[in-house]
Amino acid sequence: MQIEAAICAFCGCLCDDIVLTIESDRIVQAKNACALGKAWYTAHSRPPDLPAARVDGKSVEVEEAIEAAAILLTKARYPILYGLSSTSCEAQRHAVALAEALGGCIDCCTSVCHGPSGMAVQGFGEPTCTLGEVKNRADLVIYWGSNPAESHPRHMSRYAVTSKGRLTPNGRKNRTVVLVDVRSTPSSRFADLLLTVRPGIDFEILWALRALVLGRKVEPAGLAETGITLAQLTHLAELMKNCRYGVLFAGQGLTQSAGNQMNLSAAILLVRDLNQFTKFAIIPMRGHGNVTGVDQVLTWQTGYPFGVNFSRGYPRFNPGEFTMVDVLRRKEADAVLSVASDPAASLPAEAVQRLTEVPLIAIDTHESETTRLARVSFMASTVGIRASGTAYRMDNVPLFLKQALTSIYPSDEEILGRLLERVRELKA
Amino acid sequence: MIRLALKTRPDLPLEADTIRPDYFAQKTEAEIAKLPVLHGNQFCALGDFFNVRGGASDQLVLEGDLAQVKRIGTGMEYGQITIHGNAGMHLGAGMRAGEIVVFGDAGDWAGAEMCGGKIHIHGNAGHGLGGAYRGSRHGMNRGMILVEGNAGNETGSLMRRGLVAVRGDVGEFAGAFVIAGTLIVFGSLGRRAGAGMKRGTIVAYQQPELLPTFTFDCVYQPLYLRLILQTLQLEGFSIEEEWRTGAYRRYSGDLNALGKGEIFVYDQH
Amino acid sequence: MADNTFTLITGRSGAQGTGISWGKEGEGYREAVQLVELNPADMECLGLQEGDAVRLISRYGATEALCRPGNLPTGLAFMAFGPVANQLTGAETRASGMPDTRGFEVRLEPVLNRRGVDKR
Amino acid sequence: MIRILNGEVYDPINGIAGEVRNLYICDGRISSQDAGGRTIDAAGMVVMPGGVDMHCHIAGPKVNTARKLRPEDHRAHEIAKTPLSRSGTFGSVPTTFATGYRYAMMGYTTAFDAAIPPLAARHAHEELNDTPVIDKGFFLLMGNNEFIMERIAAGEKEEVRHFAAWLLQAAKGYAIKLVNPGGVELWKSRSNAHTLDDEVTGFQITPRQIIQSLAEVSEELSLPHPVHIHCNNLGIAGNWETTLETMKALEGRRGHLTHIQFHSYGGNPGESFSSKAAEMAEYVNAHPNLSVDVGQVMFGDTTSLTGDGPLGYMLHQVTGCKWVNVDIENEAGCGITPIEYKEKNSIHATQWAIGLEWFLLVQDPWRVVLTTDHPNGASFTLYPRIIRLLMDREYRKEMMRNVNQKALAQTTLPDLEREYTLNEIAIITRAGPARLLGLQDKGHLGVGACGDVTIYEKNADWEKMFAAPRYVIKDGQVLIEDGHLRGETYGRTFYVSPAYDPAIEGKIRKFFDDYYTVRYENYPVQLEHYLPRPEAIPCRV
Repeated sequence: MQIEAAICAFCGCLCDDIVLTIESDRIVQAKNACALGKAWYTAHSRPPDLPAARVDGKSVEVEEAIEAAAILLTKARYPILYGLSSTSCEAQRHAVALAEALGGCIDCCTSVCHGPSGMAVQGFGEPTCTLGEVKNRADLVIYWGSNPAESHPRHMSRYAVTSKGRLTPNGRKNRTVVLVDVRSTPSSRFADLLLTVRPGIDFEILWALRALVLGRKVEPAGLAETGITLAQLTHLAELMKNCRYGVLFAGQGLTQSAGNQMNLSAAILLVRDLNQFTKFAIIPMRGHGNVTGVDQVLTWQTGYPFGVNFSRGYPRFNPGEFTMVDVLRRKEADAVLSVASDPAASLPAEAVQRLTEVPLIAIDTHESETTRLARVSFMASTVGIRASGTAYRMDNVPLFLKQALTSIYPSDEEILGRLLERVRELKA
Repeated sequence: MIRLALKTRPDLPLEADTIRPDYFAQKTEAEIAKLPVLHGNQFCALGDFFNVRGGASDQLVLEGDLAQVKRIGTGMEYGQITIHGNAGMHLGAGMRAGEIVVFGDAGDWAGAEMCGGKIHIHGNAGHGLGGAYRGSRHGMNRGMILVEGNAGNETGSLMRRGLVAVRGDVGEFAGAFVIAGTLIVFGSLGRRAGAGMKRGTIVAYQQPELLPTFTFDCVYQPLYLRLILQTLQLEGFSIEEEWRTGAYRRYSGDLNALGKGEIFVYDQH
Repeated sequence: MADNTFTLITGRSGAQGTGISWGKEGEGYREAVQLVELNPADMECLGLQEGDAVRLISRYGATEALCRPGNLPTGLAFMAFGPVANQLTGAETRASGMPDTRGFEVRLEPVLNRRGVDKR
Repeated sequence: MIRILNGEVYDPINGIAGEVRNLYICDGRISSQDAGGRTIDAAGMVVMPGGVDMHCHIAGPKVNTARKLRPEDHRAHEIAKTPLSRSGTFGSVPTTFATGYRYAMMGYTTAFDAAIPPLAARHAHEELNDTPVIDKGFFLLMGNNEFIMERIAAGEKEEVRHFAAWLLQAAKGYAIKLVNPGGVELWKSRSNAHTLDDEVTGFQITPRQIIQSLAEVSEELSLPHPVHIHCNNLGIAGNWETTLETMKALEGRRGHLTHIQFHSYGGNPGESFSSKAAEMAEYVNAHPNLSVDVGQVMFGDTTSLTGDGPLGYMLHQVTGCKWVNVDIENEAGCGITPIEYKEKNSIHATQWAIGLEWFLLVQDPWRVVLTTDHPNGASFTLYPRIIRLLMDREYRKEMMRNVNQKALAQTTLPDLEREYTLNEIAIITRAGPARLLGLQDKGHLGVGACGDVTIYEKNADWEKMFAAPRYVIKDGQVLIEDGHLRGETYGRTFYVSPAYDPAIEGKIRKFFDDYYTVRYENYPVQLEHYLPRPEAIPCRV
């Protein structure tokens, strides 16, 4: 059997042109998918090899695990729900309701990937566009602190570099591509202009670019540490001002380096300034398949995109106070529910330490450091392969992920829905 | 005077925005002990965590390590709080008047978005001191914050009015996007100070690394700085005589913003 | 690199990315997250060959990794995101929620008499 | 089953204006039979159909981006969860739950989001599904759709119609919406449309052609609501001429001109700013094919969020506040920026006065609708205050004393003595919008109508009366009582499903291959998944 126009939910590109070949309930081919997508499709269509639910390492009925998880969570007085970047919006909606019912915190992978972008948007706004405008219009594409060849392998071909559109009928020939990074990566060879900068000085460079774009004086001494000359920057500033439609793709090299939200603030202000002269947009290179969706869901339900606390029965927001790494590092969390994420393998060791000290519940589609560590763990069907649901692309375009194979485990949506129901009963 | 001595250390964050002299002024000891505080996600009584002695006063003394106790004195409108120990996050955030003295460290966002009054921290302050919460148009808007130790990132960010003085070092982005007001740092001023500042003054006593959008103007003796240093001296900050009489290098910026801000760097020569 | 001090950059790599799907026990993933890439000149300076084990020490912790020459400037070290690099990263977020995961100092010490397995 | 006895009933569609009557609700609908059930003694109370907001921004990408943009606007404006309701935050752009509850608390049971880009229709539906109590739907942005512009340029009128029908079906939208026709497309190359006859670069057509084509399509498809137009040049001094041109361009076809207040300015940009409401109201009075909603400005802090990208940029330039712009491929755009309307600001005072002039100068209340273009002019939560301004001349005069006097004096507002009656309020807040939307069982209390009833306790202060109804009944269920939520319910989603020639699909598919980044197959909204309580409103041929 073949499925046309399937959507790969591994990364924020959500490529929706995948052709799946299915034989006896397995995906044997994922045409058009990149290496990351192929691995995702193949790995997630493996037959189940783990029990659907475990408590203290022992296989149990899902219902029993729901009960155990609900009791652990309702007993906690500062629980935190975390992850949610690789699941559906339908599951995320339940997760927010669950955090609310528990009076806990809820945070998503955003806080450790593009949370700084979110904070910068809250400070200064965001001139942006959907990826189709990049395809149709962009004649200048800048990747800053991003290595799309390895993080989003089809980003350049489907959307930003070689793709052809209304005002870019010749694709690559119609565009100038600039890469700014601290090292050479597999993406470097796609660039017309490669700026290798010293680590941790993105703010200074962006700030100097702003000044150049605005025609202000720049003190060359201030650039001494950047690895970049004033002449190089002046050239880039001119490219930016003189393009027809420019797009700056902001990677984690900006959000995770010293300056964090201020780097993104600088990038946004630069793009804002450029709109005095031309059209320019900024798009954060969101990583996980639906990390953009969880920001959306949290925002429409609480007003805030990540780092939300419900201790008082209503949502409050404060990155640094209610965000996962902080709540763990300060040893405040007294129970953790991880959904569709692997904090034990992805957070700094000092934060992971807390996961070993408190009741940990994990819902994921496969075994991970976190599921192994968890008191209660659930195996869930992967959204887009064995479950359906909504996901938002990195440019906030919503898509419906269809189920391709039979469901072997309950979905995150079902597990969270049942957990929510049980928690509400226990709390009543 | 009212004394609150911590008797039970909270094992979760304790939100004590009811610890305010203006709330206590008209209450008896028993009433104060019954005021709600939020422990984790459960409301408890202040008396569950503190021994309360005294009532009907706007003079408060807190004792114990209150590093886990958030929101002490937030929004207060008059009175005085003295803390013998550390204070948690949001100390005096949004306060309008009155005074808070901490003989210990304070957590992040001390004095954030305050619009009057005075905070004197004898230990270190955290990040966002006198700064702005995410999304806000401005941070501190009147009032004074004095820190004897160090302070973290974004000290005085988006400040609109007021004075922040730090005896020790401050982190990155001190005075970022300041609209007006004064920030004095006697230790080392972290990188990117004054980024995006429109107006306002930052004073440094060690040569900082400045952004390329600040330009050197001249060396002179700003009269207004003498007055501020005098004020600080009256507040108990020890001020070297040559700081008052000495010359300062003036840099103006941020050219990416209005460019009417100034960074003064003490010139020993 | 007289004092063996490098700036460590963490990030996505292709093998680490596919490893996320395959589960983190897979050979490919374990290898990918245990590599530290260095400039060849820096390696030579330290007397390191591809596949040699090195100990990395940051202000937050320490770990061991296998080195590999990479196309990056001298003084820089690169590791893929993962549990090995996480031993070096810091959980301090400076009131931002974002931990210290990129662009911090590490000290690098060759581990004597131990070599990782060279795949080829 | 509910019996509402002895209430003073205002049901303008059925010609009832304050008669004391009994009402019965059976199986969620108004019934002629008293089937018993709970009895509400409404003696001395005012009974009206549930309110209908025909133009607000409550869901979808730009609303959510505005929420995300402004944490400072939510802080200290929270609502806590209760056993029956979810928590949320307010400020100018409330969360979905807060939005639904708040409309209900005000006695409104229906609201339409006015501007959804088709590419984000799925998002809008997701949010509407988290918006409790009210029935809802949305208008679909088509005024800058590149497929439509190409077809207009090619003279393929039929194809425009088929495509519009396909798009409404694909998105599960309710009506055709134009926002700055042609201008948003031009903004993508940093330009704008300034007159109806500017050329839209790359398409060799004009805003006039877009307006005429889509007005015609709306009629040909017999959509329940006519073309809904946000004219070119919103907010710009002297724009009244563009607005009048737009009205004339309709050539007698039905058309709804939205937030007309923002389009009624005389003067010259940067020099002068004045009211042209009187002249324009006269035109509307004489042309029964036209209807308007006001988009009243109220003083205070709010967020401007618009599908009109160049307008967003202009406002950002004026205020210096944070700014979001989104260009949406092949279809639309948006602009968002916080804004504070100040009484002493001459432009803001003029805008406030113009809105009130419109209400007081349009003779036929069936063709003028109460809106604030929430949250652009003000939050929908201020509707009760606007009602008081319309009903209470003395209050209005008192408020006029606070505003910039010089600006006020240049409008006709000080001379307008009219006071709205309760019956007229019932028209501009429910009967009129329901009729303009083509909702047959909304906005009235005749037999078979939805059991949406709002019961107010009389109060000399009209604002207080309308802000807190004693009872709000939705589909026959008492949901609000004395300001408290008594039940949990989610309303229906209205959409239309006009027929089209499937031959168009091949052309659309080709267009998707060329210019979109999503596949044709993945574009349409799955009815069964995204509309849990769908109601297709028929297109009457």
